[in-house]
Amino acid sequence: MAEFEPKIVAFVCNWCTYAGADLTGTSRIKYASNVRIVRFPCTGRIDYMLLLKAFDEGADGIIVSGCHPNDCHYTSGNFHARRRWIMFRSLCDFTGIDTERIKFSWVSAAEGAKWADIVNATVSSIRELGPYTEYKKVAKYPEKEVTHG
Amino acid sequence: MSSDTHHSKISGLGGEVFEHTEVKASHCYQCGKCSAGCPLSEEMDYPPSVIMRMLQTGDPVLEDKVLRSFSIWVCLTCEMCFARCPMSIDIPKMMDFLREKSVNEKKANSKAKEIIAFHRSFLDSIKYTGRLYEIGLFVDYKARTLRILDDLALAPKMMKRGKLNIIPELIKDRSGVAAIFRKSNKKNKN
Amino acid sequence: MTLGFYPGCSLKGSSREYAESVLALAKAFDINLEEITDWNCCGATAAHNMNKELSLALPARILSLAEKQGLTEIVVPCAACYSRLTVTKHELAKDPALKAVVTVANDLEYTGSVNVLNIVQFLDKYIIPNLEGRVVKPFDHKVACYYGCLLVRPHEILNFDREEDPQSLDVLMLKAGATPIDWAFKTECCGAGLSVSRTSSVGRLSGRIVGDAKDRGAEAIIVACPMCHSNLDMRRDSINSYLGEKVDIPVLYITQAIGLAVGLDRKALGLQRHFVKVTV
Amino acid sequence: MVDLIKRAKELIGTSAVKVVIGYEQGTGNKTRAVFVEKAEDADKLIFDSRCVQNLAAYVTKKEVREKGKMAIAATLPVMRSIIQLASEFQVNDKNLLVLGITPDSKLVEFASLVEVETFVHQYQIEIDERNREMLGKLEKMTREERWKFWIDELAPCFKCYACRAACPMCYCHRCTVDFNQPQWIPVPSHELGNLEWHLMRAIHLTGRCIDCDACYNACPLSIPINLLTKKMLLDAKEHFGGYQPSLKGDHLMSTYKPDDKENFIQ
Amino acid sequence: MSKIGVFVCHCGENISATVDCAKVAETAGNYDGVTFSVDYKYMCSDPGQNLIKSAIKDKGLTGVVVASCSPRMHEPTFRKACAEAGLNPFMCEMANLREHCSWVHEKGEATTEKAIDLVRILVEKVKYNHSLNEIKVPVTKTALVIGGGIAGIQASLDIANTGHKVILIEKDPSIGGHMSQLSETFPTLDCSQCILTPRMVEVAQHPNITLYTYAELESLEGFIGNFKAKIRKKSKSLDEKLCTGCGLCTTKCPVKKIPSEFNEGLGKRTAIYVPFPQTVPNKPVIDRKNCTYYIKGKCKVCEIVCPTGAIRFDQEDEIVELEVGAIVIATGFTVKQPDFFPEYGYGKYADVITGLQFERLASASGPTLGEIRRPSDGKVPEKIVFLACAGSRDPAKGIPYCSKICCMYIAKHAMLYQHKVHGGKSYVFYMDIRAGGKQYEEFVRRAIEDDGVNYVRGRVSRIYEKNGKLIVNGVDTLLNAMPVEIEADMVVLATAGVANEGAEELAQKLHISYDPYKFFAEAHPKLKPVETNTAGIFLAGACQAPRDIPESVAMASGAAVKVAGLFSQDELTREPIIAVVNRQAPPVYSSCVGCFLCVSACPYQAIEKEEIKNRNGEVVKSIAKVNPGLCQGCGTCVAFCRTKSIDIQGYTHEQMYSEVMALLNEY
Repeated sequence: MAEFEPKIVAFVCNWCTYAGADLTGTSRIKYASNVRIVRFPCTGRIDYMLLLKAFDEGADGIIVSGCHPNDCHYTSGNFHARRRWIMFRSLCDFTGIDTERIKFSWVSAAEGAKWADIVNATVSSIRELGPYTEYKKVAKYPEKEVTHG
Repeated sequence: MSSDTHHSKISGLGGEVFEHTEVKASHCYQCGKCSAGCPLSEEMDYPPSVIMRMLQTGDPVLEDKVLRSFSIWVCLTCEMCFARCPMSIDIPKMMDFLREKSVNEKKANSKAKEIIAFHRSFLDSIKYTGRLYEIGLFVDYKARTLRILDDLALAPKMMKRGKLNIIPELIKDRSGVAAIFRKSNKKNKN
Repeated sequence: MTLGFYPGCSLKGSSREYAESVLALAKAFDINLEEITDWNCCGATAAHNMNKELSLALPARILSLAEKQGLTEIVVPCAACYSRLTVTKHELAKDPALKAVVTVANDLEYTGSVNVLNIVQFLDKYIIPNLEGRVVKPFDHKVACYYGCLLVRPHEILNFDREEDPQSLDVLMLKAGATPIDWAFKTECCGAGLSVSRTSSVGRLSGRIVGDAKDRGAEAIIVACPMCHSNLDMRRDSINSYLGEKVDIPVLYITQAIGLAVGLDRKALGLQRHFVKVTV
Repeated sequence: MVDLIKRAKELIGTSAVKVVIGYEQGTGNKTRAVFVEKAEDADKLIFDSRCVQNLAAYVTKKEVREKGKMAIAATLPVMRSIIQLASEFQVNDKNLLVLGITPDSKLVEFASLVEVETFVHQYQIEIDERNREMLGKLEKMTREERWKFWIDELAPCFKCYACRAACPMCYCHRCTVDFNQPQWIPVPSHELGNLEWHLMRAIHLTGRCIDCDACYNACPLSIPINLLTKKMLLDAKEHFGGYQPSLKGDHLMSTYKPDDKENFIQ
Repeated sequence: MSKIGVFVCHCGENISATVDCAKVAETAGNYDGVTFSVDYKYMCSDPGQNLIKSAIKDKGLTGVVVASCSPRMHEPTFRKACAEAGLNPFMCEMANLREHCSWVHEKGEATTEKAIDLVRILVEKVKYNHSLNEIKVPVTKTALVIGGGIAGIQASLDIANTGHKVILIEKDPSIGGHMSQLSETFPTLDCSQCILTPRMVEVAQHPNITLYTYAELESLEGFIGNFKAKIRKKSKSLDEKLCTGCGLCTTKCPVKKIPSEFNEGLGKRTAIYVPFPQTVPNKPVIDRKNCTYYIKGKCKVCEIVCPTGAIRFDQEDEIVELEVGAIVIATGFTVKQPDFFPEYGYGKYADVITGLQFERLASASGPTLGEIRRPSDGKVPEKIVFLACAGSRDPAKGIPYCSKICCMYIAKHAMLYQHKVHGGKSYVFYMDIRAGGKQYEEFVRRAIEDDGVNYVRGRVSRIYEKNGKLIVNGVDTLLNAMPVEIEADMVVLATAGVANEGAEELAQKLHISYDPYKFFAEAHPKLKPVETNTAGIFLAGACQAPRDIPESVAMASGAAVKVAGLFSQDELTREPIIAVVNRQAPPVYSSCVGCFLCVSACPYQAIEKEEIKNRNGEVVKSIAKVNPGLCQGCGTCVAFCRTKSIDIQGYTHEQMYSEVMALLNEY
């Protein structure tokens, strides 16, 4: 069996992090190919249920990223998001969901390099942690689907 | 998730000041209002705002100068600087700390001899009698400083006006008070 | 009616006339001031210079004793003591750890329940309401009310009167029939802390104060602090030599001035103890 | 509670209200909710230490509301729920009269919800020792232990939704679990479905739950799901200085402060 | 069953160099719902677009996925192409194979795998896309400008000159604002009124501008292009049509001792008055608080002397209702008032004055006709002290920010003083000299070098009066904090610029946000400096932060362009990426339970209460309703809704959910 390749889903806002990831591209900065970006208008739109869904559908790690505080295109979407993340994250931790597998970050449209770093860091730390079998078990996911690529 | 998670610790004397008094030297933007209002700044080697600046540099040499300065002893804690500081920096509280430290590290400015002697005599008087015994204080102070002649004129006049007690007032629980001194000094020396 | 009373060291020695006038005035208005038994010195003005913990432990002991004695409100005529006691209450209230340490040092129960009154607050609360009709000899003079440092600062903690150009003493003197003047040195420091150890500074600092009062035609300086008094009164020679002239404006405690207004005996008020003859 | 009965009779007699919601003797040693619509039925009303059910759950129920103006015998938690419901525009002075029962079992009638709010605000929401200990124990566990704990605790849940029915805050006509486009939460009550359902509930109650334990009391399997909401309550306190139901409606989770503090966002 | 077309772009070699585009197209072709898939060198080229168009027509595609570059780059291009081929543009999505894949990963299977995934995600999303129509909002082409200072004047003129109607309201009896009070202006020292008054007259005479002075905003409803404003015209006790502005009433009015607001209390005015000679419009108002008639019930001198009988004692406030399409707020600022500086004796000593008061002293039209004289005794001050940062940069006094304009006007004041009082000595106590601006630094240097103003770096601790002199206790921090004592004749405080009284209430009326100091908040600190976060409402001048004249004018013109741009179209078209609350058949009407948590969450006040009534007009349910004019489509409300009753077009629950599913489930 090949080296474990974690599946990573990134939930990002359109105006900062998505654009930041575009910049990573235009600057030709290379990073791990494990991540798949899902584009949202704003971090304020990101439904915590989607994070849980990502885990049940077999994600090993999740990145959630948006505009830095005060830079939100919609002025306060990210502030609302931050509040929810604070509570959601601690609820996850309290119920034993592995919060190490959810990386929250602020990546602006100018931080192409930072985006690459975030992805690489996440991929390697998830590789350390291994597949999220714990969750997959209760989600009734057969082991074989854990690796790919 | 305390608010301090983002603050890096301040090093050096400035850091110590912050730990003990919550006074942040970095808050000072050198407007000088403290020095302008300080009734004693002209007698100081470094006026308050300059002391703040020296702490900001984090330069050990300057920090040492602060502890050896005369300023910290001339300061009367009249609180004028604090009252008017646009950044609400509690300079008097900081001065208290610096004085304490300067003594503990035996760096007290030689010109401050008398002042410190006075404070010592004062405290001793309390330590042994529980209260301030003014004659005792005078005598003890003069013994410490050999400034026999100062204020010599004053004492008899005071005596005449019944402003001095020949016999010290003693409180009953003197050991209690002495204990306070012991305990607080112990902790203080380390 | 009975209140607690903390005279402090000065009022037992160099400023006993202050104590005398406070007690005389209280008596005249049938207020019984019960002295805190076996009280100790509050440590002003030395302790805080040398040792923070000590500077809190000493006042804490006093407050504990008062609590033990079942006193809920204590009168503290000395501005320095008042400042130390109030600061201590504040510091211990906001820092339980410190409180613990200090109570250990004292091994006495401390809850911080005692209400501390400075002289002005005392007069305001208990004398002034009944003053009307009692003023037999209006203190009909131009007076410079001198507040000094410790009565009004630090405002954050004491929050008494206003920091700049305070009024409380002026108001009291107005009620005693005086004409308070507007002057510039109400809250400038007199140099008390260095009274003994650095007399030169005191001459200058107190000199500027007495000088301004004189220039604006004050006939008396009214104070509420023994340190201020001893500096402005006992140190008058150094002051005069700084001013280069003989200024003989007397310095009265607020309690003495009001005492005179309500017709108390000058001796009972201890006026004879002053260095500068009280001519008013 | 004679004065409660007396007052209920007056209110219905004068038809100031159409129904009084209170407690009556149930089967066994249990008490249950009663809806008094005729003055003579008011004698059924009782109040004692057994009356812990949160009656506020009924004031949003269609069947009850349709009767007309309601009066409710409200203990402290019930009053808290009512204020929260009012801040969410579910009840108001027009359709609800509060007959408060103070912690020392005295009857106080409130002229308006504003008065109820003032009364409620005298008391902080406190989590009892037993549960604090329990929470402490859980926090001391390793993450894996906590995971196991919850999976095991939640495993028996068969989604009877008694918790939802008992909770005054679960008044939504269409709960997220009933939402099927998409099917957010798996219908079968397997481990994952249960976990997600209870996580979702906890999140929806964050900033709204007033810790009445109705959900826990209602659970036929006594699953300690109230620990989840309690945890949220404590976190809200730690991070945002806590919350209290208030008519101002500045809801914890739909507002924010620019300087909200966290230490995990990179 | 959807018929989706997938178009994989090589982008020359940009994508094909590391991604096997053919394989991507081929794999995508096998997904159910995909009826056509192809790869091509340049999808964005005309042939490329034609490929898409013809596929739409020939294959009757119901959805399109273009797998090429970032949607932020070409989404408009391809959506337009789809529209031209008769497919709703919002049925087209883009997979970002270039920026997010080919450019950031090495050539190899994993990269192609990822490309395939990215396409699949979008294919699954498109299955749930709905045809959306751009939102059209009508535009009322009249602008409301609030505040008649230089910013408001500039904005009004600029908008009016583009041919659109403007209504300018000013709370005072005259327009002109603070600028009309100034003497000379830095850095050119040209006379303020000389450059301002022509503009004021222009406003009064402009055919497109309606001017309401002595008027304030009462309330505002509606949204961009469609505001309804209520204006309160305070009674002037005067029939403006009859009044000729002859001024007889003001000369005859017996109440002459009222401190003049225009002269900052240094001059006096009458009860019926015009603030200053060049007042626009040149019509007086009666100050009812001070008018003998209103106090005692008799006098009426003005009525008697008025040659045209224009006085109307019984006149009442009038409420005017206006329909406007855009609003420019230019309400300006104010300065901290007395008792704010007890240590400086401000309010206690007559000769301690504010910068604005000094402007009046220095102004040729001022109470001293431009001579610098002390308010106390009219003596010409031989020594004058200027204090910078009097309140500014002073957190202890609640103002941490820099008021920005003071450094410059102090230099100007000191300069004017030196020009007017020969042999006079002037001192400036400052902390930093902030002279960023064209010709600004040079100006300050001139004050120091040519006019001999003494700049002392340090803050003043206190000021007290002695023998008719003001004793200033300062310090020179550049000389080891040496105490500096100056016996001055006059002291000028550069008092902090602060938000107006009532700025908060105005902001609430307008549904715009404000900062902790009550200055109005711009929509974006860098890129939207004149917009507010309420569409159609713009900011100009010092109501947003302390601003000098050039900045205020620039902002005003900026705001005017925004308004003109808005008015250049009859209808606003906006992307339909907005939130909607679901509606269902009675008796449910909607799954929304009306808890209105979304209302407090919405950054744009775009969500309102909708009351659903039955036939007999009884309210049967209140639910949330999104105002499409205001909603900007952030979706913050969506994530809040417990009943999932509110959803956002283009990023619906189904769309996002299916993306995640598609992403993780192997096919």
